[in-house]
Amino acid sequence: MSTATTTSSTGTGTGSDPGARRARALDAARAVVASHPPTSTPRRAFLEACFDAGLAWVHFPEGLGGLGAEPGVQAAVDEILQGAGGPIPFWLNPMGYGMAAPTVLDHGSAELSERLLRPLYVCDELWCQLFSEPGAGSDLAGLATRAEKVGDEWVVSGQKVWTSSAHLARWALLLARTDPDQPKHRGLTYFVLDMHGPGVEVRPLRQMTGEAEFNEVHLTEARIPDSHRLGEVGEGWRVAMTTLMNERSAIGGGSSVRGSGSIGSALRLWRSRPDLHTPELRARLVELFARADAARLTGDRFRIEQGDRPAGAEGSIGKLTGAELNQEVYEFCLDVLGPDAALYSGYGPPDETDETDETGGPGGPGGEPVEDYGRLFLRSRANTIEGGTSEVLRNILGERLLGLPGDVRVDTGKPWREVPRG
Amino acid sequence: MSTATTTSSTGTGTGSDPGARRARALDAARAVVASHPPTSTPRRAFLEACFDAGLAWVHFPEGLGGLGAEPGVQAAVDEILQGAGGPIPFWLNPMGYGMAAPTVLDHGSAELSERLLRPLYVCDELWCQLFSEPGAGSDLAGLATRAEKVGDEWVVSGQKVWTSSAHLARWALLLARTDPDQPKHRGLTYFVLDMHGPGVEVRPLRQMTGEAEFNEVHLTEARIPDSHRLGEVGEGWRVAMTTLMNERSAIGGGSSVRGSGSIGSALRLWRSRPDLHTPELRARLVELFARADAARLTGDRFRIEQGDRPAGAEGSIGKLTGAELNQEVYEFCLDVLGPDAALYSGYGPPDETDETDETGGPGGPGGEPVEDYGRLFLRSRANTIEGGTSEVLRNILGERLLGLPGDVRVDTGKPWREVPRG
Amino acid sequence: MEFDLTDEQRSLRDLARSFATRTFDETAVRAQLDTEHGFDRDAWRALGTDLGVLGLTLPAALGGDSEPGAPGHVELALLAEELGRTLAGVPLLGTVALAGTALSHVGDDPGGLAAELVGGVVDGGTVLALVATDARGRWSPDTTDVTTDGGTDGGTDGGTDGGTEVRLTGTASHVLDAAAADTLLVLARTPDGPRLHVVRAGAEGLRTTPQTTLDQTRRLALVRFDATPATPIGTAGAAAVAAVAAARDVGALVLAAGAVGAGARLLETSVEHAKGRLQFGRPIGSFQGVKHRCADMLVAVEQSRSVTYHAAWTLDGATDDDPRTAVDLATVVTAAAFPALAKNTVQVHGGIGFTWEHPTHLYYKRAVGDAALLGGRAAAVERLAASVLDAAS
Amino acid sequence: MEFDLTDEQRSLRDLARSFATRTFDETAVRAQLDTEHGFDRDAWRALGTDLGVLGLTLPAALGGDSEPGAPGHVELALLAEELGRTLAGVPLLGTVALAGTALSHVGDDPGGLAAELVGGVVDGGTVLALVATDARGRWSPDTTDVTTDGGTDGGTDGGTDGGTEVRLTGTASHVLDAAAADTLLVLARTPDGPRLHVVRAGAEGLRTTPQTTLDQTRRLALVRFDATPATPIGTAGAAAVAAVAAARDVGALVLAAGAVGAGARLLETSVEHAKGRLQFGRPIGSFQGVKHRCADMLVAVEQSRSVTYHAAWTLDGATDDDPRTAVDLATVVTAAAFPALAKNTVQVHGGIGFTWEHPTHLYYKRAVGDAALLGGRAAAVERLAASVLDAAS
Repeated sequence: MSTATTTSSTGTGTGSDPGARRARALDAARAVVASHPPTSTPRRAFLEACFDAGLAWVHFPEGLGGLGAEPGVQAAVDEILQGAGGPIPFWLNPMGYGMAAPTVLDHGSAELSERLLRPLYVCDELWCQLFSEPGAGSDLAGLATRAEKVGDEWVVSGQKVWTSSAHLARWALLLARTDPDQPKHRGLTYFVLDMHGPGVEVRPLRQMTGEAEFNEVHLTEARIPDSHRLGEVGEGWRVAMTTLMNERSAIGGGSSVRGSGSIGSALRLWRSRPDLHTPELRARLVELFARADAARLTGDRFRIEQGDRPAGAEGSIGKLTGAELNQEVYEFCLDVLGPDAALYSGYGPPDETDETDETGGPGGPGGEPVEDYGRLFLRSRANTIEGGTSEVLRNILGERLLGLPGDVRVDTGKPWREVPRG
Repeated sequence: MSTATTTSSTGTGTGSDPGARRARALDAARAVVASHPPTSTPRRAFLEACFDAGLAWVHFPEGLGGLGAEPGVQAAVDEILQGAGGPIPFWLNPMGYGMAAPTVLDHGSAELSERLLRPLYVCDELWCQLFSEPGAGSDLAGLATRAEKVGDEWVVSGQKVWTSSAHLARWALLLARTDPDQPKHRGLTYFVLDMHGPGVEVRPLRQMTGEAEFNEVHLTEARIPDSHRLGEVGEGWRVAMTTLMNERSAIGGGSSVRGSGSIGSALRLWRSRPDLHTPELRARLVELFARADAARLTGDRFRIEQGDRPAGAEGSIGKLTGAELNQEVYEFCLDVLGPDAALYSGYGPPDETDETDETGGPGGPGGEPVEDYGRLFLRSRANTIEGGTSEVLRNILGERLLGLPGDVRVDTGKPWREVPRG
Repeated sequence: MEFDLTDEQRSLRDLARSFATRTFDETAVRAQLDTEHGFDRDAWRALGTDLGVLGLTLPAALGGDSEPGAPGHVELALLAEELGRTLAGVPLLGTVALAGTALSHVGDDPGGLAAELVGGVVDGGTVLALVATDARGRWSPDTTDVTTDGGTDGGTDGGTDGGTEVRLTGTASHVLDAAAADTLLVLARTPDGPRLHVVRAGAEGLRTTPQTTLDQTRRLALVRFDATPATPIGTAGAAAVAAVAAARDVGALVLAAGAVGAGARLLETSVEHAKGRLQFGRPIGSFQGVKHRCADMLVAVEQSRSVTYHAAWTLDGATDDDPRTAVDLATVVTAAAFPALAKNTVQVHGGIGFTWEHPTHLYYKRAVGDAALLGGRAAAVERLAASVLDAAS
Repeated sequence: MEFDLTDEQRSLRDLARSFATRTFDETAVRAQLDTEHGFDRDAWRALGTDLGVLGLTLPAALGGDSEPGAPGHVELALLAEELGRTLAGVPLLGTVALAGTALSHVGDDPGGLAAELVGGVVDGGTVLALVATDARGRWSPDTTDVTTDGGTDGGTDGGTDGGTEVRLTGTASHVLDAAAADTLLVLARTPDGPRLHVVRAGAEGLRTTPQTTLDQTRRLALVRFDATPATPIGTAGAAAVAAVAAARDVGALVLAAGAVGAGARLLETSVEHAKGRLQFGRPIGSFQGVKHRCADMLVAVEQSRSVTYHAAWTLDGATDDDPRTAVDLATVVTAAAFPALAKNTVQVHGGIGFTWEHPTHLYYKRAVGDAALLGGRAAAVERLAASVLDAAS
């Protein structure tokens, strides 16, 4: 499962029993909150204290941000840290915290973990993900970015797209093709790319909202030391799947607070504008509310039923329904606004520094409401595409959860270079 | 296009110009109405007079129910005949009038047309269609009923299903496999089967409404003279496609009267039960009305734009939208009825003589309203399956009208007997 | 913790599934379609005496198993889900959820009538019907068309004298299991407001006329009272209305849970068919047109289950949510999902799914029939809207 | 006969398509996004003088081409459809359909003002704006927030004295093309009821403030009048309200027809992409998930076209239907279909369809913006319901 030098990420750290490890983690959290009150401590110092106390990812090994506890303990730790006013690390460095960290730990060398995890957690170094390409969207495994081994380095050329935060990131998770003569899934390898190295060019990608929340990344003979490879050569797909499953689960997990997310945005609009109420709109809103709450409760239920087991394809249910619901909710908001739906807050020039919630839902990193309905409406249009199109997700549900047969494939077993692309 | 002995069905009969042929047909219709006033003439005598005057299908040759006029003239003739109170022949013998007659004329011998068309039109002999099989629904061309040539006869065995009026019909249009070693479309042949012959067993097929509107037909070494073959051996699929296109066009053509069909049924319910009105139901009904009217006007527009050209895949739009609309309209009706939606008019014992509108819409042959909402509701469930499932129809629209590529096929070119079935 | 089933709850679910699967295979279910009352008294008795699961939500004080610390709604939902899977012919909804809950809320029971009736329910010996619809079948406890004799001209004996016989006159339609019931629990208007009354089957002036139902697995009847002797039970007025509303909530939970079980079964049937049915030389489930439909069905089942369990846990007091809101949410979601699941099952099956011989129509009719009971989805939507949209917040 | 285009109508359509395709390729359309008024005056003039298609529905008596026997709404719809295909930047909606139609209905025109304005419209030299929204942008001719001086304290000079200058005060928001217009046609409250007034651009006390629109191809502005000189036109009261309602009908026809053209173009783009884009080694259009979506788009386009043409033929008096009902039907269908077509186009294209560089967002925003104009779809639904459901029948 992991390379020879890797420490396992499952919590078996200290030899003590799970209860003791849990108690120890909670004590550590209380101690950090006492010694570094988050409301009066600079964010970086607070995060350093958390990392050094093993509270970054409690199931990681000691010294690498963890305590070797069970993954389920994290929720209780976060409750203490965030309850005292600490930040939500995921939102500070989403690709880093949720995806890069476990992948580096599980598939990289111990040295690499040592080098990367602390700066990642304390946000000295942000992360991005270089997966999608103009020619490889739903068919991610068909990607064409080429990595060739030259001596102890990999030389990488190609174009990536839909990269959030590429202009801010120091490191990227990169999936590249190392053997075009293998069938597509088998010729891929997973790397950590230094975004500040030569041959890496980031261009903002303007979207229909007028903003440039994503980037294109052009790689021209960019170089990666072999020590920054995650997993074996040709094993990139398997490594990436773990990562993606975590992403979908994060997007689709939803909130357990009733009336948060896009439906909360609609409810606030509804309550603030009684002059716009009609029976038809009221009927639509309550149906949307019911769907949102059903999705919320389903997320809660899956989380509880899942317990400490790794996220499965169930996460796709939340992603699928959340995306479609978001769109309908913001359509509803525009219908409520009536003539004002024709107005917009401004397309302006492309703003490279803009950062919004990945899900298109309202709420920045701190959860504060952003009630720009026109923009949220336009932004939601991507929800059924990003992080897996709804078509792909329905295939996943049908095939992985229900066991239905796959689509008839024309590319199975064919060397990648012989499969038509375009 | 037709067998050697066939008279073409396009109107070039008398050598006169189209205007003269039209005038002659209208004169003939007025004369029949005068000599055989439909309100006081027995139906059979009236139909005989029409047939003999060439008014059955005006574009058919003289002597076979036609006058060699343009097909478009039929509408004007029907207006005269039906305006005076004459019956609507299509509803008296739907498979016969709309499908068997043109197929027999185009693909059968002159003798066969002589034998079959007049009894068909005057309803001495009803017709049914033996196409679908338990193992061949959407994939009609995969059918397994086998016809083998023995001397000058074909010996047919197999099972057909979803046959309307099989228990009343004298003749059937039959599609059977004559060469299992050919790819599926190329091994089929089209026949006229005598339903009164040996080896033909009709069993009622009870449906969820409690009625048995359809039948299963079991064929056990039934015999068909080769002279009852329509088209060449192995050409059955091509012949059948013409027939099916006519069927879908007939189902999907819809009515050009605003507020007829299922939406009319809903409007009557609405008007008769003001006590059940709510704003939500009103909003739903007007949306349904708009969809129904859009479908109606689309049918009208296609008919007019099509003119005398043969029906194309456009007919599938009407079938698709009409079927889905019917279902939603009757769901609406049940929602209007509230607690009474839980009641039913009775499942009774299977009633073999029951006959209802093929489309599941209200209105018997004469168009009289049948406002049994529970039954209409249940019946409408089949609308998206019968005459082409909505999935098949969307494929047809995508592939034939939009030119999108076909589904990936695993059976192309394979001998039928090697293709998995089940 | 919400959604975290205890081992006991899992065992109960397994027991219920095993019972339902064994007792109500398709042949047994179909056999009930042609019986007078549409359900199986022996199975009912077995649920009560052998399995002992009919008192889950009925108060221990009246002979049931429900205690303040273990109210039993999660257990009831699990039972109803498993019985719903097979369309098991038993009067759980009418007898336990509706009449049983109403009896649990009557309060003072000096004559021991409630305890007597609940006792009969718990051992599966008794079938009850709650009469709370009006003459047109509308679930409307405030406007019942049944009155006590004397009507509105006022009696002077107050409203709490359990045991004094009165006479009922009037009509109620669409009454679940009324023809089969041994005892009817009737909401009637009295000079002191609405009040529950106990009427014995066969009582003088009582006429029950079975109605033909779309869903043959649940029977409704028109009930006419003509100076029918009845025993008042519980207090009149708001308390009686609240008892009936509580009954409706538990009834709605049972409907929702039944929808979850039935919906899950429909999904299984559809997936099985989509895997095994070949057209164009391949399983139809390999076409996205079918596959994506099944995926949507999966979503519908899972969301139905979530809101239903949430309603159960909330009725048990284990969440911060308002119980009625949680139940209405469950109704709103499941009363849309269940018919959609049944429709999609027909569509995935094609023509065979439209036949009488195939079981799908039984589920479809159950879905449609259920949606018309207890005020229907529309009333739940309206209450939910009032609760979450109209309330200040 | 309805739906049977004459050769002349076909020629007009071909002419319009050729003009729109030539003049408004994507570069030209995008160039307009950054201009002050969002459209191209030269193209407008060309439509008037070179193509001669701006007077199709304007009465011959005022210098247009519309005659009782040939009212021209079918032709206008065909023109609007072709201009809609390319999102052509021309003020057809505001100048011809709204202001032009209102001018055509003012009745008596003793001062020749209507004829003068229509003449300018017909040759493409003039841009007009009809001001019939209130201060919050609602299309509400009955409650305009603009009044003549004297307000409601009553004048004695009657309501038909065209030519006498008055002063207007008040605010109207979301006024189409108000910033670009040479002349505003303003519905204002007078002592005799609502009445139309002519206000020249640059008039004293007139302030137009451009609003930032979601759809950058149609510009709206906030218009403030502060004792602004204006010339009354037409009679006050019901006639003026009827003129504005007629304008709304023709405006809605133009919106619907534009939706048909734009929707057809979106379908073409989607089909093209679905044929050419390969994923998993095959065109994505070979997956039913994409193919069936395209099929539904086809249905939406064809039904949109049917209801729109029907509205046009009905406005021309060629059907038995009620014109306003036919127009409302067209709005109800197209104002749902057009946004759906745009959404589906984004989805079929995947990420690229979400980018600024791809043209789809321009269509999407047009669809959304159009749905908010002229009272929006909701008002049309309400009128349609009143017409077909509430009317005795």
